[in-house]
Amino acid sequence: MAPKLQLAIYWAAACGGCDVAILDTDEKILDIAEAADIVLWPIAMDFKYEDIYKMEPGSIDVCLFNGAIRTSEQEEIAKALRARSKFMIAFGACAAWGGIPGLANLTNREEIFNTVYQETATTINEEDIRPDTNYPGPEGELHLPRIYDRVWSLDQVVNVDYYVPGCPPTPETIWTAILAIVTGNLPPKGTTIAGIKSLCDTCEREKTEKKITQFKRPFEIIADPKKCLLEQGLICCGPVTRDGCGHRCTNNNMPCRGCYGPSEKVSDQGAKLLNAIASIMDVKDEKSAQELAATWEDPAGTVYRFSLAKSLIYDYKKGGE
Amino acid sequence: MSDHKIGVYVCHCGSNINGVVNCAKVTEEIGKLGEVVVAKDYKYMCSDPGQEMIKNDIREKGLDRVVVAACSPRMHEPTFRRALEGAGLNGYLLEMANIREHVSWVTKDKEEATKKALSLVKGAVKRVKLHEPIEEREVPVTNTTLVLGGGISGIQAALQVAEAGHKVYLIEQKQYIGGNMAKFDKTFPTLDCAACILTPKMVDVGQSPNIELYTSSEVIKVDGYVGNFTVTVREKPRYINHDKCTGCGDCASACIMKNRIPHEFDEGLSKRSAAYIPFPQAVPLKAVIDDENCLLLTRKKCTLACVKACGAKAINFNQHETIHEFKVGSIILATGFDLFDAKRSPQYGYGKYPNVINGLQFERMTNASGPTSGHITLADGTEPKSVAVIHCVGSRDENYNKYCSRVCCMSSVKFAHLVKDHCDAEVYEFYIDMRTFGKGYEEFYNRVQEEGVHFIRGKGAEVAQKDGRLVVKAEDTLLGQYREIPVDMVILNTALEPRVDAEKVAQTLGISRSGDGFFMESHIKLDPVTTTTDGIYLAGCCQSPKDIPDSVAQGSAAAAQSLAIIATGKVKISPISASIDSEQCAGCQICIGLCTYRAIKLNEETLRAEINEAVCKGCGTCAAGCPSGAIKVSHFNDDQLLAQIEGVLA
Amino acid sequence: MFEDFTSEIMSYPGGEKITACMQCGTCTGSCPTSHAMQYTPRKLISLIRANQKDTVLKSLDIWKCASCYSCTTRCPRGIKFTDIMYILKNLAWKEQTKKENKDITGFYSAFQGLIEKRGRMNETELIMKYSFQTNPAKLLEFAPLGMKMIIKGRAAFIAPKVRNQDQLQKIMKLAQERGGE
Amino acid sequence: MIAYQYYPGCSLHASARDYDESVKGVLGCLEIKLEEVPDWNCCGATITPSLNQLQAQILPARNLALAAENKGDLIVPCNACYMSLKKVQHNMVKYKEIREGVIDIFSQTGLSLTGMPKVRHLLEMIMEDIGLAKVKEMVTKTLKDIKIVSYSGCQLVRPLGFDDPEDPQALDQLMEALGAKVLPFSQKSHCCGSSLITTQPELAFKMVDSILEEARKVGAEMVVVTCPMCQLNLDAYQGQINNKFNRTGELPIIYFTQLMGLAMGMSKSQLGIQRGIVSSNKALEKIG
Repeated sequence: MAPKLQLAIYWAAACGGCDVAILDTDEKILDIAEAADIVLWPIAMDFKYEDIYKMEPGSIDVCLFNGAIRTSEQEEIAKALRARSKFMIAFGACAAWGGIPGLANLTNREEIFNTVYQETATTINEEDIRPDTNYPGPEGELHLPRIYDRVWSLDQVVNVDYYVPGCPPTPETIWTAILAIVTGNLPPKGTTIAGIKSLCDTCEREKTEKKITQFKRPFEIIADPKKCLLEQGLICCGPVTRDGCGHRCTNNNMPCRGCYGPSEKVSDQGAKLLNAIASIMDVKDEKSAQELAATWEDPAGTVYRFSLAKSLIYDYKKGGE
Repeated sequence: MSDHKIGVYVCHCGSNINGVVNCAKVTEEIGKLGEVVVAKDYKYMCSDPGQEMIKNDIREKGLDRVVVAACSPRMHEPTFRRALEGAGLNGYLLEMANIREHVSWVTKDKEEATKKALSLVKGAVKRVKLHEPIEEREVPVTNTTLVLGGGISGIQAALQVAEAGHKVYLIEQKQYIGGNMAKFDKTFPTLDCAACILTPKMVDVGQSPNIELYTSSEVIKVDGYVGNFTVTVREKPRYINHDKCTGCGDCASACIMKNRIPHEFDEGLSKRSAAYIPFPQAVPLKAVIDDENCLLLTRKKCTLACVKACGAKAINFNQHETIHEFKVGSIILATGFDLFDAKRSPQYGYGKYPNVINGLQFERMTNASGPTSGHITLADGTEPKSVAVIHCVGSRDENYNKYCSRVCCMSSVKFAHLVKDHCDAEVYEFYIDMRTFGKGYEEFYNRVQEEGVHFIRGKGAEVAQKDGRLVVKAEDTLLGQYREIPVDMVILNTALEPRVDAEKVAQTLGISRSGDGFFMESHIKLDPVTTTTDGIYLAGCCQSPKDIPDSVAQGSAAAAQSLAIIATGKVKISPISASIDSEQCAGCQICIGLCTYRAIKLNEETLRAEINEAVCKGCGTCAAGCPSGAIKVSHFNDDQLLAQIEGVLA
Repeated sequence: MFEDFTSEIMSYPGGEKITACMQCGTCTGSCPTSHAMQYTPRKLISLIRANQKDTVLKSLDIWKCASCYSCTTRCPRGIKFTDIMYILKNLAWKEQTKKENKDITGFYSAFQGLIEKRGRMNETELIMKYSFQTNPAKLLEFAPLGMKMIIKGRAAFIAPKVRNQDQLQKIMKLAQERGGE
Repeated sequence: MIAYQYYPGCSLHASARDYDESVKGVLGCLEIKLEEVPDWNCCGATITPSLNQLQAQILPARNLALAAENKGDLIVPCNACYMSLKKVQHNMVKYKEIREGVIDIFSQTGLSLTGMPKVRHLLEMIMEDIGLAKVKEMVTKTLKDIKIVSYSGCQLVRPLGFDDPEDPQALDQLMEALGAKVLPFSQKSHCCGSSLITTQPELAFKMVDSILEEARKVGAEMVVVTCPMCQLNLDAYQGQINNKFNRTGELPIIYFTQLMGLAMGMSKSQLGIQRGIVSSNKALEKIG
């Protein structure tokens, strides 16, 4: 039997759902444990940063990195893991395109701090104290990670070999990825391990020529389970989103939220969807267009729910600071 | 990546570009870029020597890509494409950077302009590397023509095409042809009677074997492209059997709505019945039943006096609208104009004071077969002793239309003459500038001055009523004094405006309108007859206000364009089109509704969208809308555009 | 400072479009007082264009504008002539050519004086002040009307004023200084 | 109850007390609360703009600064004040030098122009917010075809007004809703001469006369106005003007709010109707 796979799992700016998703592979987790030695998994086992720095370059076979990069600490660890891993995998929507934390790019650090440390109704902060990277504590100067002005996807900070999409990736997707790695059946570098075309391709709802006359939010209507959700006024991200999730949302009569990221030929998921929706709005003139558009709650958060950090205007490599 | 050999040519356009942009510097900087093997600037790149320079470089230096930084590609892209082809290179391996309209004409700061020009050229260089050779397509031409609008210019165009032996479909919205000219009495400057010169042409239209006339009809859909249009026309019912109707007018006399409906042809100065003959010289000279006022059609209740009166048994209330479909090679648009509604300028009292009328109403009044049998009369039936003519109502005015309506000065002078001629009243013309630019026009103005008309240089500012008379308030600017001139009648010479349905027509035909709302020509000076859509031509006032001689000339010019296509037998159509990668298409059908040209259909078997490339115009709407990135437009694909942006930002 | 009078007018808000004038006279024809003007609105534009600043600013005609804005709304070239009239009066005030038309401008200074002092207007006081500044005999002309107004309870005798007079006076002074730059 | 801020302007505290009384009466009936802008000052009318452009912005701007940001639109009953306040807002947007000048001066005196309220004429508010249907509902005593001409004056409709500058419609519609017979009138938005009546009466008298003369000729029993300046010129000077031009027939000049109040059942004295120099008694006999 081949030597066991050295596997690292790390968690940056994310909710933790990706880690849970790995556990969600149920009994297959045992197969994973069988096939791999887990050398790093902070959520499940105790590790120190020194443990990482002690590892030799190439000593990790695969690093499943979930979460986006928004602090100096996360960047540092990502770089350290990259240097020691044969394969770096952006695991989940946050690592792949910034995910939900990426929506922070709609504003900036200053604004976020204002909200968090000053403006919320439950905050009392009369001295207006803000997090500082250096703090002269009684035990000496303390250092805290710095929060960046914007959120970065993993591949904007380090080179990434494969992408495993999803918020979180489905157990099937995870298992497919792991199987590919363990068996050595690796696709070309840069591949996203999921479908190629958009979700609509395998969606069985009935599709016709589209016109949106009214925008609806999922709680407002009970959608016809047979008909295309977009045609019913629900913003379904299916047309721009990569296939492979198994239609979990649409099968339950909920519109696709886009967590599998852009399909193969789409460079900017949000812009593409925005364009598509704007094109099928049933309006006569500028005024009625504005009126209809005004009824759409949070368009930016809808079309870029998972991919703002990788939208065309934000997609560039992070330089050194 | 394979290395390209790119030639960059920066045009000075005389001083048009070089006066602002430092062309030498742009050339020098761009020459430093990788893969640019030659960079040159020249005074007139579009001239013969300029083009020769490019051709020689292609041959001698083996260029495989060319960038020309000059004017708008609308102007000279075809010129330079031909130059490339002349040297054996595919014309689409060219990219133009517009450093005239986009830079020198709109930027004052020379340094900024030079910087911007350089950025645009860099973008073009980066982009041209990704260009691919494309072959133009040739398609055969249908040798029929559709003329939309039966006014004087449409009639002229239709007759000329028909005389050349080709079939014409003439579509008119009203129940008769002749347009506005049919309402006139005399025409300037020769004072020919309008009917005398127009009626024979109208009769010719009716009799020509090559002209199929559809009145009460409108175009509802246009599919296809130059040489191969399919036009759908809706013909409204007239409730009269044309084959039987003799135009005798017995139905009109019998109709119980007689003298109750304002007559459009008389601009509301007379009343008609619900069944009526539009006017005595109408072509076709057939009765029509107006479905908005006919009691039977509106209230289902009538004595049917018309049916009883009609000896020819021509009335048929069971008529329905008919849809016709025509295959034509080209379309001539001659939809004419609307008159500015003087009620929009309440200060002139139109609609409030009965003796304030507009120009067309005056025309009807002086027309021998008009509502007053050619007499100029006030509302009380008497003759006016003094008449004011106010120029530029709704024209040359930022509040309404900025343009000059071009015909009003001359028609005002004609009105003055007719007043003098008919009732010898005093006439006061309130004008800003007298514009009498045509052949014989100034002479006519001179003649009318000698007839004793008072020309007051100053725009009529207001019309008031004082002691039962109208008073025109204005400054006599040559005198330098405010004046109030009492008159019996005021004629408001109102602006010619784009027709109220111009936008709808523009959308149906896929053509543009200029800022003033009239249909837009390809080039205001050098191509005033063609539109930016191949195979669609303009004639008459739908392009801009014009008088009869100019409308006729443009009608003939449009006919010549149409005949030229027919004579060649085939047309080149743009090879730029969209294509669908069926591997990527998810069948979501967003694109189908987006295509203005109806070029996309769903393949029912594969459930993938498919584009008919012959119909596709390459507009790119579908590519922008396609959420899965399956649609690409050749020559304008994402990679090319992103490369261009990258170049500009570099 | 300015090349000519036209560019000076154009430098003030509202004066921008003066060079677009096509001398059609719509302004004069629409003006309710132009019949009494030596220099009609159109002519004033001509005079400005001809750089005849002195003639324009000394003219009584600029004080005949009733601010009805008819010329402005009707001008086919979008010239805001009422605003230009205000600019001309401002300049006449600043350059002291107002003295040419003292009888009329006295009213303006009376009004302005009251406002600068108290911030609110009292018609009775205004008329008295105006008359004393120009020709006290005017009071006699106004007297019968004044009596009627008093009887109908439409004349106020207690001079109204704003509470924060310091603030008002300060902003007016600052504006005055700034305008004088 | 809808709340608005109120800028009465100087006249309504003096020569146009009748207007003020009727405004408050009518709006009370309509259950509309008016809160007077604290410590407001004169808008400068047409006088200050004639002398100093920046001062002409400062005066109305101070009122806008004193008005509250979120206590409703600023309602102005006087045409001249309405125009002055609206114009300064317009100028602040359009002209950088004015915007900077005003902000700079205000910053030195603790005034701030953030969140200016929307400026609206009283007639505009009644037409748009209350609406004719509601007005009709409130009519308890129709005006019984009393013949009137409606005279909007200039600055309600020009240059930034809310109605057609040549042929305003709002006042006609409101009067018809009250049951008055509105006669055609070409002088609706002609000028009353405003302050020229003091400085150059020969000019203003002619202007007022042509308004009154046409009103008489079309058979009006009253002239309805929306502005204290128009009212003053047409009412207080009417005797002198009629003498000068040898006219006979006195025409009462009445505020639109006074007619509204009457139609809504209020008494003449509540509405200050007795304060007109030309008595309205005869013209109002019809409606008792």
